[in-house]
Amino acid sequence: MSDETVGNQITGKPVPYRGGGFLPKSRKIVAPIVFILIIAFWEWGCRTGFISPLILPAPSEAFDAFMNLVNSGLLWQHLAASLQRLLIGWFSGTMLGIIVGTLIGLFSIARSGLQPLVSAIFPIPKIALLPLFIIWFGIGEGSKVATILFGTFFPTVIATYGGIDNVDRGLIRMGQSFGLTRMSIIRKIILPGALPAILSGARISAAIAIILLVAAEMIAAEYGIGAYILIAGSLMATDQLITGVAILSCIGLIFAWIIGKAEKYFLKWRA
Amino acid sequence: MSDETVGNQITGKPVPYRGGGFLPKSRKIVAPIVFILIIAFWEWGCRTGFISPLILPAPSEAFDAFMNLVNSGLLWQHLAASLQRLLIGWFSGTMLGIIVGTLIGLFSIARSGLQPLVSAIFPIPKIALLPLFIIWFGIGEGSKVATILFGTFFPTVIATYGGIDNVDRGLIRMGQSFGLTRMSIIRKIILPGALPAILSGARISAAIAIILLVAAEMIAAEYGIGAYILIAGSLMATDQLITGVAILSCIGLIFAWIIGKAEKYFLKWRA
Amino acid sequence: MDLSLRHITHRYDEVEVLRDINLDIEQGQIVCIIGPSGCGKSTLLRMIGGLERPASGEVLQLGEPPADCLNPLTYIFQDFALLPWRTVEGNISLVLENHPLDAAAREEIIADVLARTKLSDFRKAYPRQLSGGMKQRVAIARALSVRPAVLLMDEPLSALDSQTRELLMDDLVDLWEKENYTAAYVTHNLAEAVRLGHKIVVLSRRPGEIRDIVEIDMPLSARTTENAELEAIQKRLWNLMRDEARAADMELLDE
Amino acid sequence: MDLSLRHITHRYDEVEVLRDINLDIEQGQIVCIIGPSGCGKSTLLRMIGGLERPASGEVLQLGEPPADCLNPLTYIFQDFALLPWRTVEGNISLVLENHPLDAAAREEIIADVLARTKLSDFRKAYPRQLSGGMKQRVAIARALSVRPAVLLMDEPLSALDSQTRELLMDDLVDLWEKENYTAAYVTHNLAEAVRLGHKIVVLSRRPGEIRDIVEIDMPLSARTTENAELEAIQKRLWNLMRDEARAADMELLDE
Amino acid sequence: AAADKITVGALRFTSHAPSFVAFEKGYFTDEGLEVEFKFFQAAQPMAVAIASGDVDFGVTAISGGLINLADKGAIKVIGGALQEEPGIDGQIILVSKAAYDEGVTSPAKLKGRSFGITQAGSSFHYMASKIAEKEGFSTSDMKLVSLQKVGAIIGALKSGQVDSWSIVPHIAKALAKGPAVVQIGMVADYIPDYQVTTVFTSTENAETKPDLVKRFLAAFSKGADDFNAALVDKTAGEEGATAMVELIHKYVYADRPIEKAGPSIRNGAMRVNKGAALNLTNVTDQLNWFKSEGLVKDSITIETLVNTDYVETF
Ligand SMILES: Nc1ncnc2c1ncn2[C@@H]1O[C@H](COP(=O)(O)OP(=O)(O)OP(=O)(O)O)[C@@H](O)[C@H]1O
Ligand SMILES: Nc1ncnc2c1ncn2[C@@H]1O[C@H](COP(=O)(O)OP(=O)(O)OP(=O)(O)O)[C@@H](O)[C@H]1O
Ligand SMILES: [Mg+2]
Ligand SMILES: [Mg+2]
Repeated sequence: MSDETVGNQITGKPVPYRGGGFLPKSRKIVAPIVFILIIAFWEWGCRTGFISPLILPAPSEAFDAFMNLVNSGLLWQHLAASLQRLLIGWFSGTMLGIIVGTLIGLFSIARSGLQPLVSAIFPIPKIALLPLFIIWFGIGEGSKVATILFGTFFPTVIATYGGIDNVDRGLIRMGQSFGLTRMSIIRKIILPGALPAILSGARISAAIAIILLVAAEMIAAEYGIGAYILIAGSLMATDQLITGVAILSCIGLIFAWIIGKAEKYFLKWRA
Repeated sequence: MSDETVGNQITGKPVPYRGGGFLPKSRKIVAPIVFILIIAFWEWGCRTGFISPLILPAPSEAFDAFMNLVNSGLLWQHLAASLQRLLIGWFSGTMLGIIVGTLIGLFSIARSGLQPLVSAIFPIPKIALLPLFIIWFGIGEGSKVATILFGTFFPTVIATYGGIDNVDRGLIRMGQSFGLTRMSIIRKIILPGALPAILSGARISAAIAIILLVAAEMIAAEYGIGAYILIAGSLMATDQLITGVAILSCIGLIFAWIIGKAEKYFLKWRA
Repeated sequence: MDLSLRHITHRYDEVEVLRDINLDIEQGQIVCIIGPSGCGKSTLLRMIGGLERPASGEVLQLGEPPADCLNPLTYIFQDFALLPWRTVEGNISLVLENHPLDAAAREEIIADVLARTKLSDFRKAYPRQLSGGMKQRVAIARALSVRPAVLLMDEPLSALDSQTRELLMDDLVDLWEKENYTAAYVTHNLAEAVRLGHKIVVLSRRPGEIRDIVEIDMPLSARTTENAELEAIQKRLWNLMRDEARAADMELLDE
Repeated sequence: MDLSLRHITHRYDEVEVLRDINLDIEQGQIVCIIGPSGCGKSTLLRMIGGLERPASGEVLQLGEPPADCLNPLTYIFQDFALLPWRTVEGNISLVLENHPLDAAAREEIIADVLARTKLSDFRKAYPRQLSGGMKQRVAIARALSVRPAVLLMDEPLSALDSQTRELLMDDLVDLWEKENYTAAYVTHNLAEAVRLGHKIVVLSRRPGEIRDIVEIDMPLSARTTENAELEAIQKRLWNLMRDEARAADMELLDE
Repeated sequence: AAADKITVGALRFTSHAPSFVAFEKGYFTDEGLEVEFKFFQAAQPMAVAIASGDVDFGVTAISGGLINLADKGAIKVIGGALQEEPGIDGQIILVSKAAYDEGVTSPAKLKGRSFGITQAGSSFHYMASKIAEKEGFSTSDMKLVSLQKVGAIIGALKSGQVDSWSIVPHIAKALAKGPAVVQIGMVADYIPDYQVTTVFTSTENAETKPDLVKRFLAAFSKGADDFNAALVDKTAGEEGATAMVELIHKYVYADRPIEKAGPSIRNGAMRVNKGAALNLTNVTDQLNWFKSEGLVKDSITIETLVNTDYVETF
């Protein structure tokens, strides 16, 4: 073999390389650099007057507003109020959503009756319903929590029954073939199988909950990040506005991180 | 074979059936019946005073409000104004989103720099930014379209690069192995492969666009379904409010139907 | 316990899938069912196990299953059907949890079947960590854990690469040598059929009818790879099926 | 055109996958590459086709490919790699569109390869409408359409059921009889290897090294199923590989 | 010369009538101004629109947002519009029936009660503070409930979820006619010279286009005079009043028949200052109140907010 190889060596040319690529990698360090550059440019723009204070406050001003909030102790009051609403609303919306979604996923009656109702109500902008919510749920915590609950309920329902629909029917047949009871099949096969979809639904509903926080706190809220943003908006205090928005962003990132952790924990069986 | 069978026939008992189920079917007729029942009950509740007019107007009142809108010719003005904003905002947001999503899906630089930015900005409630939007984009159509554009841009970006990430790498390697150019691979393999994800992103962004219509028309809008709802809300004219919300719902259903048709057409190659 | 299929006919909506199938599966026998794609083999096996009801005809259990049998008719599936969120032992305990067994008894069964399938070291592994062959071994262990009277296997090896297939086929033969289980074994692979089957049932194209039943008397242990008699049977079966297989392959799947 | 692999060594991060592979693929020969799971067969084939770069060593083209050859090194993949959104003819025209051919010439090539793979009736069908065997026939037609100098096949039959595999193997033999194509053919299946290979390369477990190269002189057309000589070779190969196959199967896939 | 094009921001409220009158009667044209109206749902975006240059002139209550925009150098108050005046129906203090039944029969009893406002720093907030001050308790003794929108407050008041509110007469009177809401006082009794709304423009207009501003104010004042005569002083007779209502109806409550809209328009008529004179004393008081509530920076002076070059001040 090698003799021949040596003999032909002169005429050989390497096979041209034509693979690779199409696998963009995100380099971790780039993101912070981009953020820092953007903020630096923004600060520079504001200092030089290139960006008028009317258009955007300087990041440093927003930071001052944030420090004011911290020093006055108001930050904790706002955060506590908002987090309480978020957690209660989101948790109960998600729980109810999982229950109703499971019913739709399992029973023909529920599917026939509830699914079209859910599809019809889901896209209604909650903000349009605020006046009715005030009448229905009062101006206390009720209507605020209800707004968030309403907003998170529907996507959870849809994610849950979608997840159940996608559970491998083969696994269910397997359960039946081993004589598992209906309850066992639901508990041990269907719900765990739908869990990835439910968790990714939770990710979406958490984002929606935060977005609706601002709407919810339009109703008679004294404290709360949403209320803080609304006051800032009505006073045209753009520094406070930016601060409030940044706080919401952070809450969003933290929620996403927690759900990511939950996914890692509950779905550790995945590849 | 059959002799033996006959001989044993007496001792045989049928194998117990244990399959089936877990395939809820939605019966088409149930949905309209449920809707009609709900509306009938609601109407009955309002007529008998069981539901106070403060809590909810009767469906017939909402229908009267709707007929007023039709007869006064204002419906078309509102619809035209809203549809124009929706279409321009949604279309440009989607197009830009597809472009940026494709860049993130294909290039490491774009992915490193833009992806974290998109993740950070996506969850910011647009409604909180309205005061800034007015300053940035004015009070004309600009800021309204911008609100919708902003809202639809981010989910489209995420859907697009998610779709590109999920394109079977085997197909791309196949393209390379046949010496296809980079452009051919992008045009003929990657984009068609990401199309299902892009279309389902369009479904979501259409829903978001409709939700944001109300927020967008908070800005100095004279005509538009969102403006109509806002005026109704501020006058506590619940009949008009319900009418407006129902119209938005219908727009949502029509959009979803159109996208469904587009999916059927473009994805006819799917099972 | 024997099984007897009597005049089984089935249709899905307008499509007739099976036509008048009569078949006996006797205790201690492996019955292989072969036939072209889409002829209704899987449907037939689902009926034998009670997962589907035939349009007409019936599947009878003749005699009682052994007293210690937890699930007389037990499947092994082509795609393994393991719960990805349970470990190897979790997947086995799943099918025991519904039975009135105390924890110690359950643990004993699990340890026993894992040992018999040489899986004891993989107790805590998740399915994603296992190769295809190992997954199917877990499925076999699970099936054995309920002490089945009849094993129903739907192409249990066809998702595996051919070397693993070879290894698992040896394992199935070894197991049969020890336990003499009864089985209905659906396959496309004629080599498998002649290796494992005491009786080979050849189905025609859809609607599946029994074209032939070939009985092979040679003991399983004697069926090594170089065996002219088996080769001859395999060749005969292939000639019987070749045209139908080709025709089944050339069919458009929808429209 | 021959291919020559010289001192190919490859590693992914810390894992050495291939070690010092030297191999020649001569014109008109089918070289089968066998080895246990994960030993680097697919990696090696990707290197031969220029889809991956070896850490060290090189793959050389000796001599020029025929002048009418559009894509000298052409793959046929295990999973067919058909674009689901293109019809049969669309999938073939995909690989022609990049070449300076006018529409008539393209049409002629397409009609020709469809006829040679007996697919003319399925021109307008989408992949989802086709059985696995038909899909792989489309992939073969696509590969033939670019008039390859060497066909690189990575387990082309292992996603098919065994009857279809049998049929397609016959087709590959017929095709070779007519066209004498050159090929590198990766497989797990020893029966395929002894049926198709002029030269069978046996790789060891990871890191893959060449353990043995078996040359079979018997013409392909003479290799029918009942053939003692081939049986013997197959048995020998299996004995060579059995333990490694078992060990590869028992490995945990991650952690 | 060709007419100067200007954009005037307006709400579809009776209080914006002077602009409508000036437009309809051609007073703007007489001053060589070609006016285009931009209609808003709320005062806040109008202030922002003037800051961003989309709108040239507007009329609205002084709010925290307005002051902050002035502080950013974007807008200036240049004149006065609506004014509380004892003897003329002004803003009315309302309570819910439930609260009334519990004994809240006069503003003095509002201590410890809830009071509806749109947002912190709105005119409602100011009125509540002033009522509290005069009755001898502090703002924090009342529970201020921000509900963002007038409609939301109406709903909350009707359903008894907020106890009290103060609002312009046409809305107040309509509400008080219903069973759920009772009138308990007048804002004029607490802030007798309340400069409810002011005329404002962008700083750029105020400082670089004095001529344009003067012409606008002149036309606006003429409109205001006609409006006062017809609906406030009622010196133009019933005929004049009817004609005025018809004119305003083109802009306000246009979707309701005139029989229904007419009374609301008449009810809403409050005095608009002659010559757009500005009650600087009250505006200063308002500014100081905003500062004391911590809603605007202490460093803001009345000069930052108001440009006194154009109208008479008092
Ligand atoms: N639930 C069902 N509804 C309608 N048709 C079905 C259903 N299940 C199977 N079929 C059809 O019945 C026929 C027989 O299916 P079955 O799966 O039993 O065939 P098979 O012999 O197992 O095929 P394969 O060799 O591909 O596994 C096929 O044509 C299939 O399309
Ligand atoms: N892109 C990659 N990055 C890291 N490791 C890889 C990559 N591709 C393959 N490997 C590893 O390299 C080894 C060889 O892979 P390869 O796919 O070539 O094996 P194979 O012989 O084709 O296996 P099989 O028989 O399962 O197809 C495996 O252990 C695999 O996990
Ligand atoms: Mg089957
Ligand atoms: Mg491989």
